Amino acid sequence: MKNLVQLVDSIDLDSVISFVSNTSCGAVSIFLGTVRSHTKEKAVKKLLFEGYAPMAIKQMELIIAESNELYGIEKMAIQHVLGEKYVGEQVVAIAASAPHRQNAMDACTFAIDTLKKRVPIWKKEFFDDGAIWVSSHP
Amino acid sequence: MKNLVQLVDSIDLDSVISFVSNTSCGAVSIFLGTVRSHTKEKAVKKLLFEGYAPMAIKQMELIIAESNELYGIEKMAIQHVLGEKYVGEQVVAIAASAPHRQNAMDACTFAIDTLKKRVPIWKKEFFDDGAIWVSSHP
Amino acid sequence: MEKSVNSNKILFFGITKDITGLSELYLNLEGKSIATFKEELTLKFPKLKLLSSLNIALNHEYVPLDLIISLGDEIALIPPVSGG
Amino acid sequence: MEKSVNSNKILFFGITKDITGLSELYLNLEGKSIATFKEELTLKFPKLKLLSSLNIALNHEYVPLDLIISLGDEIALIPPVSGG
Repeated sequence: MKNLVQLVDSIDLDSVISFVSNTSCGAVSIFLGTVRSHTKEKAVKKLLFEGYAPMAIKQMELIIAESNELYGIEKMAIQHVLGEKYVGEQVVAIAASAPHRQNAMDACTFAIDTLKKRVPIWKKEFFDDGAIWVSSHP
Repeated sequence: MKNLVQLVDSIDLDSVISFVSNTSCGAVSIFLGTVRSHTKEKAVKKLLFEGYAPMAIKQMELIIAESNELYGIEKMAIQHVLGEKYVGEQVVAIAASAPHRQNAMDACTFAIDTLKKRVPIWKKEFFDDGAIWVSSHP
Repeated sequence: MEKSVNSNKILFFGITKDITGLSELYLNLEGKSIATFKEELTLKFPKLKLLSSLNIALNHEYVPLDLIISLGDEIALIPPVSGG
Repeated sequence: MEKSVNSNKILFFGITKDITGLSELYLNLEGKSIATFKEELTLKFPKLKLLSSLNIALNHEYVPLDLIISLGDEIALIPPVSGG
């Protein structure tokens, strides 16, 4: 199985979808994460994504291998941004293709759930009155 | 809730994604259906999609209303093609946005599953040696 | 029967078009139930019985078989759908 | 200790960078377990205890706490991740 794993400045959704599209597959499932304007009713100014790049790439490759083992997908692509992102901007894109749609959709769900648990990327939220590292702040 | 429901000659995925994207939502889930090259190991030449347009639109609007009731999504868009389509071409695109990803993904799964059961659109598959109406042929 | 306000428009889709050779038909179905219409149509075109299912839509909606048809209602034959 | 082949590179990310004031550190950790390294580091920077979790990665992988560090291994502090 071929895969595409990238840390990027900006999400290129077309390239993610093109990569997984395949004439042997009738189904492509895509997940797209964007910057929300509010966190718990506080207005977000911007986000900063920091990553441990080589480990993040390795963990994303592992997620694709596991997705394939669990759901028998044809191809998967994961792109995640690093750096500053503003409200409405795309921060992560995951696409999976499979001959049957349920596999593609389950794989996509598994991949984003696992990415959020395991891939060493950290998000700092900036508000008018300060900033916090999400999930990490004591 | 606003929605977008269209029967089209060609899928315009960008417009589908733009429609549902929203700064109050962190998650967009997308399903994309394409023409497979083979059905049960028989090579497919092309597909023809026929629809009962006003009823198809009504049923797709109903699917969006039900998706919202079940999963509390923010916006949903459904585009389906009518007419002739060749191997690799896109035939259906569904996108849902929600503040939380599980809702967006569940809504997207529900929508494509229900579309395939209920929306009056029929697919004729053309092979080298003939053609059949999918699911309908006695 | 010609198209008129005194009739019901009946639409045929997918394989039902091939079986009946019709894409549109105008009949006065006033007072008949969906079930009766379906029965009469199947008598005329027995091959419709071969379909794994055949729904009848009324005014763009799936309706129960005991519903009574009114003049002006649009009827459509809905063989197994296969969109997506 | 300066960067050298006789040391281990230790990387700090996210909030652990703020807590320790460090982004990189070179120490000789040869023969120590991950658990011991974590304990000693927490003694030096007690605020690390406030994190809901703190994983230590070795050569880009999550590893068990009893693993023994070899010279040249790259160590990284992984506070709760929040990508996606």
